[in-house]
Amino acid sequence: MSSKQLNMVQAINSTLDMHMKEDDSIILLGEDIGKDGGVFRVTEGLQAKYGSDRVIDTPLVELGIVGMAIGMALSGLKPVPEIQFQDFIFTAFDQIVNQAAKMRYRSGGEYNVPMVLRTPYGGGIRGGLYHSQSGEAYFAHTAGLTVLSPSNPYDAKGLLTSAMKSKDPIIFLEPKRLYRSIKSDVPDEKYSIPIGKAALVHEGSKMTFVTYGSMVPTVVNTVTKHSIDADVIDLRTIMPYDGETILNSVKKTGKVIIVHEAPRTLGMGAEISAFIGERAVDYLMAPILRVCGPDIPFPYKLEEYYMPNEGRILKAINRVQEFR
Amino acid sequence: MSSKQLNMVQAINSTLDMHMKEDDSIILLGEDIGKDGGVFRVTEGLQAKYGSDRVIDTPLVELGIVGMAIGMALSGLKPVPEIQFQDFIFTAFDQIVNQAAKMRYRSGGEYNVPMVLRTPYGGGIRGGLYHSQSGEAYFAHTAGLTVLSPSNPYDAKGLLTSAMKSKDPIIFLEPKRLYRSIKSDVPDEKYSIPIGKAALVHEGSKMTFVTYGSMVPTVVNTVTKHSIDADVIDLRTIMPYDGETILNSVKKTGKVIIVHEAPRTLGMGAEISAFIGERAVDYLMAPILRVCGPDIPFPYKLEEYYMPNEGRILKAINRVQEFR
Amino acid sequence: MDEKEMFVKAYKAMALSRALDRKIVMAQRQGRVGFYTPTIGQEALQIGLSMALEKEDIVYQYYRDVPFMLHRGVPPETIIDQIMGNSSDIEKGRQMPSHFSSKKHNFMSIQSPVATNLPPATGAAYAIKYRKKNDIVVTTFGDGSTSTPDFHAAMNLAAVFDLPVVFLCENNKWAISLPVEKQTKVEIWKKADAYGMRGLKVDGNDLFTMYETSKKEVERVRKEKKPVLIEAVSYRIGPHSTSDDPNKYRTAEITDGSEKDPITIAEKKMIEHNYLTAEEIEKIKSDAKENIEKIFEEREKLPPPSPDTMFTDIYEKNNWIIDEEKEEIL
Amino acid sequence: MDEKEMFVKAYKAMALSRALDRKIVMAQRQGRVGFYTPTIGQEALQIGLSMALEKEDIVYQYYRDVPFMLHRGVPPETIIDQIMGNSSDIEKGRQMPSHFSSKKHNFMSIQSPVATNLPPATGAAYAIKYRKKNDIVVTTFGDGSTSTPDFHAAMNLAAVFDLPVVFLCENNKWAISLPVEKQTKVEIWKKADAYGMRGLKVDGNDLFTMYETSKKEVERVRKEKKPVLIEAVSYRIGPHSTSDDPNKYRTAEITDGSEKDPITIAEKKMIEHNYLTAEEIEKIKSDAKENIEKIFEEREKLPPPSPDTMFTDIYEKNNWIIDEEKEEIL
Ligand SMILES: Cc1ncc(C[n+]2csc(CCOP(=O)(O)OP(=O)(O)O)c2C)c(N)n1
Ligand SMILES: Cc1ncc(C[n+]2csc(CCOP(=O)(O)OP(=O)(O)O)c2C)c(N)n1
Ligand SMILES: [Mg+2]
Ligand SMILES: [Mg+2]
Repeated sequence: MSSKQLNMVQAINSTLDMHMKEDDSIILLGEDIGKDGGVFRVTEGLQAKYGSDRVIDTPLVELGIVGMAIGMALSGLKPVPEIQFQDFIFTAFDQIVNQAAKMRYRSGGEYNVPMVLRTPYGGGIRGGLYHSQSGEAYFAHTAGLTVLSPSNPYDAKGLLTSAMKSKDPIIFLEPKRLYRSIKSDVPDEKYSIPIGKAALVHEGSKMTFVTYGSMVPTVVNTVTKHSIDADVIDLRTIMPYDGETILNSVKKTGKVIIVHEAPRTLGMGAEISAFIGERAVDYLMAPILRVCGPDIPFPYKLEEYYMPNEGRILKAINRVQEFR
Repeated sequence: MSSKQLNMVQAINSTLDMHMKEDDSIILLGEDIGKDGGVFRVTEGLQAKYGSDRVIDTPLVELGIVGMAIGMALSGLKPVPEIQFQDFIFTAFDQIVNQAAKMRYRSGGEYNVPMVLRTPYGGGIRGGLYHSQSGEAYFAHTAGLTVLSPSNPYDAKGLLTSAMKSKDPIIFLEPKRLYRSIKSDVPDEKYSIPIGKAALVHEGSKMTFVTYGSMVPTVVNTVTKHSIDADVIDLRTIMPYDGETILNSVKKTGKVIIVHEAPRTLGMGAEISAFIGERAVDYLMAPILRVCGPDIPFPYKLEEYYMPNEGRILKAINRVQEFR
Repeated sequence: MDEKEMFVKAYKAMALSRALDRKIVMAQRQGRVGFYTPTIGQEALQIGLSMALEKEDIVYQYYRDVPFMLHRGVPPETIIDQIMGNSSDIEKGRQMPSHFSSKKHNFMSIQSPVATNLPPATGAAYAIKYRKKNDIVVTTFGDGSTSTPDFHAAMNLAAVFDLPVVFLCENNKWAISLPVEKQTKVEIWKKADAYGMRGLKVDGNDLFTMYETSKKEVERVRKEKKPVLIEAVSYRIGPHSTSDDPNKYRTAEITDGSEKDPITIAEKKMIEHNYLTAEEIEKIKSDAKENIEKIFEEREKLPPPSPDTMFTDIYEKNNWIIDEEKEEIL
Repeated sequence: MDEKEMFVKAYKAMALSRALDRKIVMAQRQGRVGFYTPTIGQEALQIGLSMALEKEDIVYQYYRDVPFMLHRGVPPETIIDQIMGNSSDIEKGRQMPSHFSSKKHNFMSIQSPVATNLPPATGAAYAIKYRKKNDIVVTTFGDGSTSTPDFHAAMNLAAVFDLPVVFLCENNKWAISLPVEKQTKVEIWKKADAYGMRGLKVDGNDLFTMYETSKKEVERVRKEKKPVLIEAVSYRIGPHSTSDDPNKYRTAEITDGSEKDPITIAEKKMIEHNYLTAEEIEKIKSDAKENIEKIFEEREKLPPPSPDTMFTDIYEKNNWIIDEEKEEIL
């Protein structure tokens, strides 16, 4: 089996390419994705290869991009809309929440919306308030949506392949901070990572980390560097999250730290914590801690204070270790 | 002190009237709020009294209603936009999340948006998918917003009065199910209920209910009817929620049930539960339970199955009672 | 089908939908129906356009399009089942009345947020063009809907990408309580100019005019693969919905409705063209009424959907969260 | 101020903003600045309009309006402080470069989501009208921004409520990589028709024309309390931003920039009108360059904001959640 060392941009690009080659119902649409190849170069070369009918440079209207994609999906195509930055998705929020997410239900199952909405999210590029947001909770709170986020190039390919097979709308969140910062060995052939299954990316017995997306390397590096005897769970699928894997680990370790970039209040950490508080309260040997972005807009100059880092994770480790 | 028996529609109407009389910077705007008096009659009579310059019938554009209100607020007026149903707010979501909520921060404090956005929310009128949503979590997850929801006419007046004094954007969620179903004694004069303070609407020692809005009467009635020895906390302010009152009660009772209509996953119950799991885990004598709307769109015909009711609350009570 | 047959069919659909409308409004007053948005006054413009369409054409309709649906072959039973939200409802009783769906007839599923059906309509048209098919897409909406973000997005996309879409604005002069003059300062058909799209106005109360215009426009859209905005001028004779009280905001501009009523106008012309006699017309009307009565009584007896239907169709397959919630609730 | 003084002031602002633009672009290449959206080519249209405004008029500007701000009296220090995000930045280093704010000069705070400044501009105009004041509101945006929902909402509201708003579309022909011909099928000024608003096109590269037109239009808006859409035609000479590589999507339509460069055009006219000599022009340019160099070196030395500034201004007063998070983080 041949494979290549790819970064996440390359992995997503080649995965899109692979699927488009096989299936002419796949249509990419978004701002600057064609000639320009996307502001992060994720779609580079695809318009040249598949034509401007299949890789569409759209006018500046997120609502239209998503709305149009919904109609394509309802008519048998497989649209892959891109929102240039997740921060700009809110002008299309009604189409996502009230149309795409509710179409199958409201039509009694007559209609469904197989669309893969891709968008870069999170901090790490000094983008300030409007090029750094992590809005996964808005989507995960919306019944009818499936929310994925890879933490490495290998998973990006596998998750995107699952997304392409889905018959329902997928919100595919790409942690832009990891676009080029890590490489992994990505097999040339097709493979998929099942939706709804987390990965145990580090094994241990004393505590459980639950994280995803951009924070996975941060957590794993911290745990490795300080030889922490911990499970690290990479959710991969944010919604529906893998309750079983979380529960198995928590029952083993009794201690939980949840790490994400999104604001703490009503971020995914809230749901994971509540999930544990509902079914494993008698296994808990420490408070369930959340290490998250604070509940403030994302600042430009001081962004390193915003995103969870080694120091803050260590503080949380110390706090749960003190408990017994 | 004179007072009147009012329902919530009357209480809000008379509170708006009271403030408008005193302060000519208050401007109401929205669809059908003027001549028609609002589809729920909340603004009835106000256009006749204050003119169509102060009670504005707008074109059909939520994004414009909110956006225009933001500009009014920035120019020294006190706008009170109405969104006819909270379900329709998503077309204005970017203006709320990216503009109103972030204005003070992004301008370094130069600008702020004192606006009170009113909107009816929740089920109970057989409104189906698009006239029944409870979207409070979307707003509570957004730094910069303050989210209020009264559970009775008295609180409606007191909270609205606090909202009118706020220098920041308020999302004022009116549980439409309670608009006319309950009355309370509402004093004629002005009074305010502080933002961020919950009410203990039923006192007990064996378990703690945390709830708000439309579910308050349901929980209180269940607890009273079955003589449950429970604290019932009515949040009143959803964001920032009153952590202290919750914590005091939980430390006393050791058992918690959170009740709301909004979908369970990442609903306010998740945050409250996580909050408790973080700071009172050693007081807990039972799992933290959530009795919520399910993670599905809101159905029309079967709506009574969607909203938490006595039966489901009793089941939760039994579950926590079994634990010791 | 010759012209005569075609118009007779159209007239029958008008009569049927008027009978259905009357019945539902009455049933709502009697507490037998939860809610409804009357379609009275908008029959001619919908059916006139419908006459010009092919079966394969796709319609992204809105909540006031019962006449359109009936004419295009959706059985009254389907309409009533949706209104009742009963166990036979295609949508499984999930949506409020007036939010229909019928894939079989290429009608899409109706949402409440107004005009949000327009951007998806452009996507459907894109798919048609991409697949080199000959179908067109029709999307309908009211005058108030022209103020929405979705209208703007869809109009521009359809124009920029040369998509085969008929935008039918059913200008009934009101958006709940707001008269169209306060909605916008220009005539609606002129808005097409802002997008480089063809736009025109037509008397939506006259079935014959509406059909002639639609036929020409539909042909053009089909051939040239370019969109058009048709403003069909009409009047909302009834209230906005059964929850609405128009006395709050408008005086009775139409005294008895007979003057502008599209059915009255159609009847005159049907007789003029010798398509129908006055007796035949009376018969069609009374048949329609009887038919609707019968169907309504019948469908009213159907039970509501069983509670477990509430927990399907959120996704292709339920996730564990929904399964768990279902178990807790049922 | 007489005409000459006025134009000299305008020309000086053009020269200053060009010098600043060059400096920041260079500094970005050297890694001394994080990001920037060059304004080269759009000086005349912004300053021409600015010349026609009063101090009290309110501007809802967008990210490419540095010349506008400089002309209206915002010191280059303020601009550079924002770009550096230093401890003197009004916005406390919170926003990306190019997202300015200056209440003192009646400039609002700039957001990234394009055109979302437009609906608030209508609200500001409403406040003016409600308070019976004589000010007007200007809001600026690019050609790409005309496709957004916010453009549509704001245009219709301004028209319907007769609000004193100048909508200035800075048509630089590109929205990142999309040429304006693919953004929309019509000329932008014609979009005003869809709202019953006055619309016009003007050569945005000519300071003198731009001023004449603006003066007339601003007067009309102020007097009649009715909005106008001005399409100022120009060209984005530089890249979209310092992160953008235009070679990916456009060939060099402007060979050396000298032909359409608004500064070159202004200089010719300044000399023709005997407002400035060639020597004076050179002096203004070299002074501007020197001035900017000096200021930049100076401001670059300022420290970043202290970390605790990150935790203020979310609300008038922090709630307990933010206080707690602050403590955990700092
Ligand atoms: C986005 C949105 N805002 C508000 C409403 C509430 N509402 C329902 S219908 C309607 C008026 C629509 O008027 P128009 O488009 O003219 O259609 P008509 O009902 O007259 O046929 C309004 C305001 C809605 N459904 N969606
Ligand atoms: C809602 C939104 N979508 C996308 C972007 C990304 N973006 C930034 S500027 C820009 C192009 C804007 O073009 P135009 O309006 O013509 O202004 P110009 O930059 O040419 O001055 C885009 C797509 C954004 N900022 N906001
Ligand atoms: Mg109408
Ligand atoms: Mg441009």
